[in-house]
Amino acid sequence: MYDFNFAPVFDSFGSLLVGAWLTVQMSCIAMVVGLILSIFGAVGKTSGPKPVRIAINVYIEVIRNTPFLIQLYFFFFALPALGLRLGPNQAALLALVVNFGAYGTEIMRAGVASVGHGNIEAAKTVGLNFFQTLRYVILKPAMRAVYPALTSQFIYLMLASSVVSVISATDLAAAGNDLQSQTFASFEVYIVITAMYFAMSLAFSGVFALIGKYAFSYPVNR
Amino acid sequence: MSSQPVPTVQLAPELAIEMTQIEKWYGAFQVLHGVDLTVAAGERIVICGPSGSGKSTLIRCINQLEAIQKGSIKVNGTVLDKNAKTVPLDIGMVFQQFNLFPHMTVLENCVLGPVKALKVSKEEATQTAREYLKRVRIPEQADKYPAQLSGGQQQRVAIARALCMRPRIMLFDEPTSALDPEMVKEVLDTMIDLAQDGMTMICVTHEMGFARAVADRVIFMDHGQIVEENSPELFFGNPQHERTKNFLGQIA
Amino acid sequence: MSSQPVPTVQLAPELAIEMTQIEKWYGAFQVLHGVDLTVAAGERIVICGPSGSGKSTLIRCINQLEAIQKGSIKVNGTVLDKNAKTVPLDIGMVFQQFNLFPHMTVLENCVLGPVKALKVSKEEATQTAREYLKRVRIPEQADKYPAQLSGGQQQRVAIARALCMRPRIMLFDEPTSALDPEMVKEVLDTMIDLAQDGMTMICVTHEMGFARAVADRVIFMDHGQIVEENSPELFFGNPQHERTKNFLGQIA
Amino acid sequence: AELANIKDAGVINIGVLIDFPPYGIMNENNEPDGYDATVAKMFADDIGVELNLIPVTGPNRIPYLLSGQVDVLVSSLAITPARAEQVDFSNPYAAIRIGIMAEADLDISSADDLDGVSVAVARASGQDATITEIAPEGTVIRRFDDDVSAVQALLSGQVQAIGASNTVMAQIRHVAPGQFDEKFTLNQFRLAIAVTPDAPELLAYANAFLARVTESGALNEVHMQWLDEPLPDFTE
Amino acid sequence: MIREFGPNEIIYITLAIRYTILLSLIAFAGGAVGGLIIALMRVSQNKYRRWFAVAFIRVFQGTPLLMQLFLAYFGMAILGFPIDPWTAASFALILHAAAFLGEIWRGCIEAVPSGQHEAARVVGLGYVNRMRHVVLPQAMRIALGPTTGFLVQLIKATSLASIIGFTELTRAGQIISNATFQPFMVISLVAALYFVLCWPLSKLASNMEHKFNQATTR
Ligand SMILES: Nc1ncnc2c1ncn2[C@@H]1O[C@H](COP(=O)(O)OP(=O)(O)OP(=O)(O)O)[C@@H](O)[C@H]1O
Ligand SMILES: Nc1ncnc2c1ncn2[C@@H]1O[C@H](COP(=O)(O)OP(=O)(O)OP(=O)(O)O)[C@@H](O)[C@H]1O
Ligand SMILES: [Mg+2]
Ligand SMILES: [Mg+2]
Repeated sequence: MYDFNFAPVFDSFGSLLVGAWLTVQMSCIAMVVGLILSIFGAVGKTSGPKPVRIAINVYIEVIRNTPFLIQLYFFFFALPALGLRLGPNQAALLALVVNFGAYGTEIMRAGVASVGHGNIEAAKTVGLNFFQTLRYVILKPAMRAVYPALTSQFIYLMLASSVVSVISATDLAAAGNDLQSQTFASFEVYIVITAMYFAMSLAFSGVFALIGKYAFSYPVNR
Repeated sequence: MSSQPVPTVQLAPELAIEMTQIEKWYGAFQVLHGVDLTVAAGERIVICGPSGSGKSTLIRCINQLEAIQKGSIKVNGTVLDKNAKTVPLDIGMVFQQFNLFPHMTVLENCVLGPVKALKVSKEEATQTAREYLKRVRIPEQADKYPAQLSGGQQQRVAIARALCMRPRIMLFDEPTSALDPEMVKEVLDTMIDLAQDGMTMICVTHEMGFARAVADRVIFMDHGQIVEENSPELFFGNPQHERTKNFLGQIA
Repeated sequence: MSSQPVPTVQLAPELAIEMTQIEKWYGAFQVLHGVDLTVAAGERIVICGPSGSGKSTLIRCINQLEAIQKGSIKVNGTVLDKNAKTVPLDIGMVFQQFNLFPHMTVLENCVLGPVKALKVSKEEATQTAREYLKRVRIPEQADKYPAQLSGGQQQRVAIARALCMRPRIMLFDEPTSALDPEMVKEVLDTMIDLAQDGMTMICVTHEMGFARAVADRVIFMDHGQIVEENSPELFFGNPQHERTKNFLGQIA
Repeated sequence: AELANIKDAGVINIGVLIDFPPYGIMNENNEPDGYDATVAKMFADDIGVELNLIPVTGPNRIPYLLSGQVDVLVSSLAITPARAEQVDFSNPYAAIRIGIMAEADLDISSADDLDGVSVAVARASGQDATITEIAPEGTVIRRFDDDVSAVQALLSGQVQAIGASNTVMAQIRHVAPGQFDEKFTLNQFRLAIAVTPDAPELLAYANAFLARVTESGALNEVHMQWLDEPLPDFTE
Repeated sequence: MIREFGPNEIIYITLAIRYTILLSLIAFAGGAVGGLIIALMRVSQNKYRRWFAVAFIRVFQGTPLLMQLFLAYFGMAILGFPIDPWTAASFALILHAAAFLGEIWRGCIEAVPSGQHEAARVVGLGYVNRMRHVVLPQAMRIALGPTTGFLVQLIKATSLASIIGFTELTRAGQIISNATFQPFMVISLVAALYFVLCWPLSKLASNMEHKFNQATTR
């Protein structure tokens, strides 16, 4: 039987916390920026001119049908050849934004579609233009309709970010891997970082529930 | 200012709406077949007819929610641009399904258009909104959300919201047919009240009581055409067309 | 078989439903306040009253869609078990929103209950279903899907589906209020037709024409109580309570 | 597992790398091959059991051994004190030199010069351990999952230097001639067979086996075959 | 020692797709069964079943699949239950898929209007018949789109099984790129292969969602 020894892991717990903090930061930034991207993507895909629609479609299909790992490689190793050199954490962040943007666009599109056509017509009859309608009439109900989908996509993204260590980004999984290669206490490290990811996803679920309660708490029928 | 010509006194009654030879297709299906309709300012018109006859389509064409393929529409003397993306601001509309914005309070619903589209100050818009809410007899509901109101109250909010834009013409598309019997009365009372003000009104409805009480003219549509057109007394008392007679027989 | 007692001839009319002192809460909100209602076999009852007065709740209690907290319900002489998970099979129900199964044809909708719950053979159930579809005058729609039918046709399928279970009691919850004016008539005709057969019927509706034509008794509910109960003539002609008068005044 | 269990089972599971040429490669038939695999083969034959080669990676090879998924590692594992606390090492069967390679015009000649320089290494490798230990505070160590990613980081300009073995450095010279050169040697590592701490007999057997094949010249022959140079002298 | 990136290498990578497909199929088949059970428990009247389902979903949606795979394979072994990689990968992927599918399908079951449950009860159907003939067939239509969508994610997620020694598509790519030092050629090929595998499914999913939306909006 293997002798568990968590002491070396907890001795270096600080380094894991630093990694976890980076994971949280990267995920949050990716979510906010990705969400903005998603909103424009969704609107572009629903009512943009044809070339825009095609471009958005290509973007969505390419990102959704290739592994995140490969997208990471691309942003880190291939972009320098195109003249854009990003550090590992920046490249990871960019990959996360681009990835979340693709999924988010599809989700937001469903949200926009769920806002009744009647509401959009009503907005027209009180004289609102396209952007006003989007901003004041569509956005909030659309977000409310797809809020669960958006938040679970975010959690999925945060967990998927555990592969960014392959391009030497320094997130929680990377901190765990480094600690592992120093102490060789692989199982202890993996158990601890799994628990940390779990704690983070629970915490985020809680925060999202709270945000949902306040931001989207208007009553609806049925 | 003084260099401008003094407006001439109008002899003929001013025309609110002039529709000439309107034709409208959905794809290959023709919904409106050369409809002509003229509505004087201050006139109150009721449109009825069987389901699918094109009533909704007709009034939606008036405020540009639907594009027409042929014919022309003049609103308050101006010809509507067929390619315009916005609706004419002096036409208010009340939908069958209310279409209130669910994430805004009653007051926010009423204030949105005036503030964003008419660029009225927030204070002024709020004051106007409160007046109209009083007018439709639900001033105390101002801070509730639509879902917290009964159907009749929601429809009255929709009316107030349309009025806040201070339109000269109001369109109603079966405003009471989504309501419980008791709530129908509340809304009809509100509408009768408005009619007394001399506002131009076009209302799609099957409520004969309402038609009798306020309509200057009743229009019967079938298959995308205006089949019969008369004063309420003559329309209900002595319908001319076979189709009208049949229809009245069934909804009675 | 011969050892069983010969059924005695009943002197008093057999009771289809006996509700005694029904109380029902949704959480802290009491919907029904000690309702008593007795319906004889073959009797036809119309229930009306303002929205939220508990009409739907009352008839949903009869077939166990809602559990009651106090009182007892006897159906055809048997006391209903408060904790039963299934509904009594000799009660049929027709909903306001039809609630047809959208993934099944009309025929499949009608056959499902008899085959799965009554264990009737498929052939027999199909034959019965076709008869009832003829009865509600849509035999030719048997192989269509609900979405392909008009509202009136859908509601008639719902009636046929309920009849296929060969219930002794039929409950209708505002069966025509989701329909267009023209389709209301189709469904009411079907129901009047059924009433002539002597089936026990309880119907929540505001269609006075229907009430006048078939009801033995009209019941008026308000705030979870039966306020007035009378023959249709007296009920409409000479309502006793202030509340009833008001209500009738508004829906007229 | 202990030697007796392996003999009973009639088969030995040996973990080898397949992404570390020429020690561990995937051959034309897409089977694990290379110096390590050949040594593993000799070892299994010596015990007289069937050989089951299991491909492992740098980061996961020790979990493979400790969890019993392999009996023995012949996976270019360098002897380090930290590892020796987790696994038992045999006597060495190969040696490897690791050094720092960097852009030709970068002026560095010792560990102290690494201050402010970004260095790529394969995570959990000997060079990772060494650089982590000796590099000054300001060194930016970028850890990748394997050597090829580290090399790619160097080639694409994401890092200025790389810590790698002599064989990897040879490959860099091959793909980017003249662009990079070796600045200094970091460390000499002796590579050993690793077993779990609870298998002393297996360990003893492995040492005896290595002594035998070194003595007979068989190991040297294999080393010549894969590395083009004779087996180094481990006694120094 | 450097291999050229030639036909042999392309074939090697392309053939590795069979592990990707096999792993996906196992995960999906097992996950479908588990997901249905979890979904039904999640909408059950019994609160302990509901709690179990919620906890299950929380744990397996709340931790990275990579860690689940690692702990299933190496973790079970050090606890004294050594299992082969197939068992470990199946275990982890199935639990992962069951949690996600359970959650997706719960939503679909709840999307079937309560009027349907009631109408089914009124024609005398018990729980099993109600679910089998009325609720699940309707839920299935709603579920087809999101389910296929998840399948795409699952196919890509099987690449994580390389941590426990599977030479599936991604790992095969790594091996060849290590041997040939041609990472860009390899990555492009691997990405293209994933795209070929996933894109038809994505298309199918969006077509079905589109159809469903049309069917429900009259
Ligand atoms: N977007 C559309 N595409 C195709 N056909 C349409 C569309 N909207 C309406 N129609 C058709 O146009 C005809 C007229 O529709 P309209 O809604 O104007 O009828 P209506 O008189 O208002 O009926 P109702 O009393 O049911 O509201 C109908 O036959 C309808 O099926
Ligand atoms: N599930 C529920 N939870 C809480 N309250 C409910 C629920 N269902 C109904 N109610 C309340 O119970 C009351 C009676 O409802 P019920 O549906 O029986 O009224 P009704 O007479 O059928 O009205 P309507 O004519 O609008 O159908 C209403 O005030 C309603 O808000
Ligand atoms: Mg209409
Ligand atoms: Mg009701």
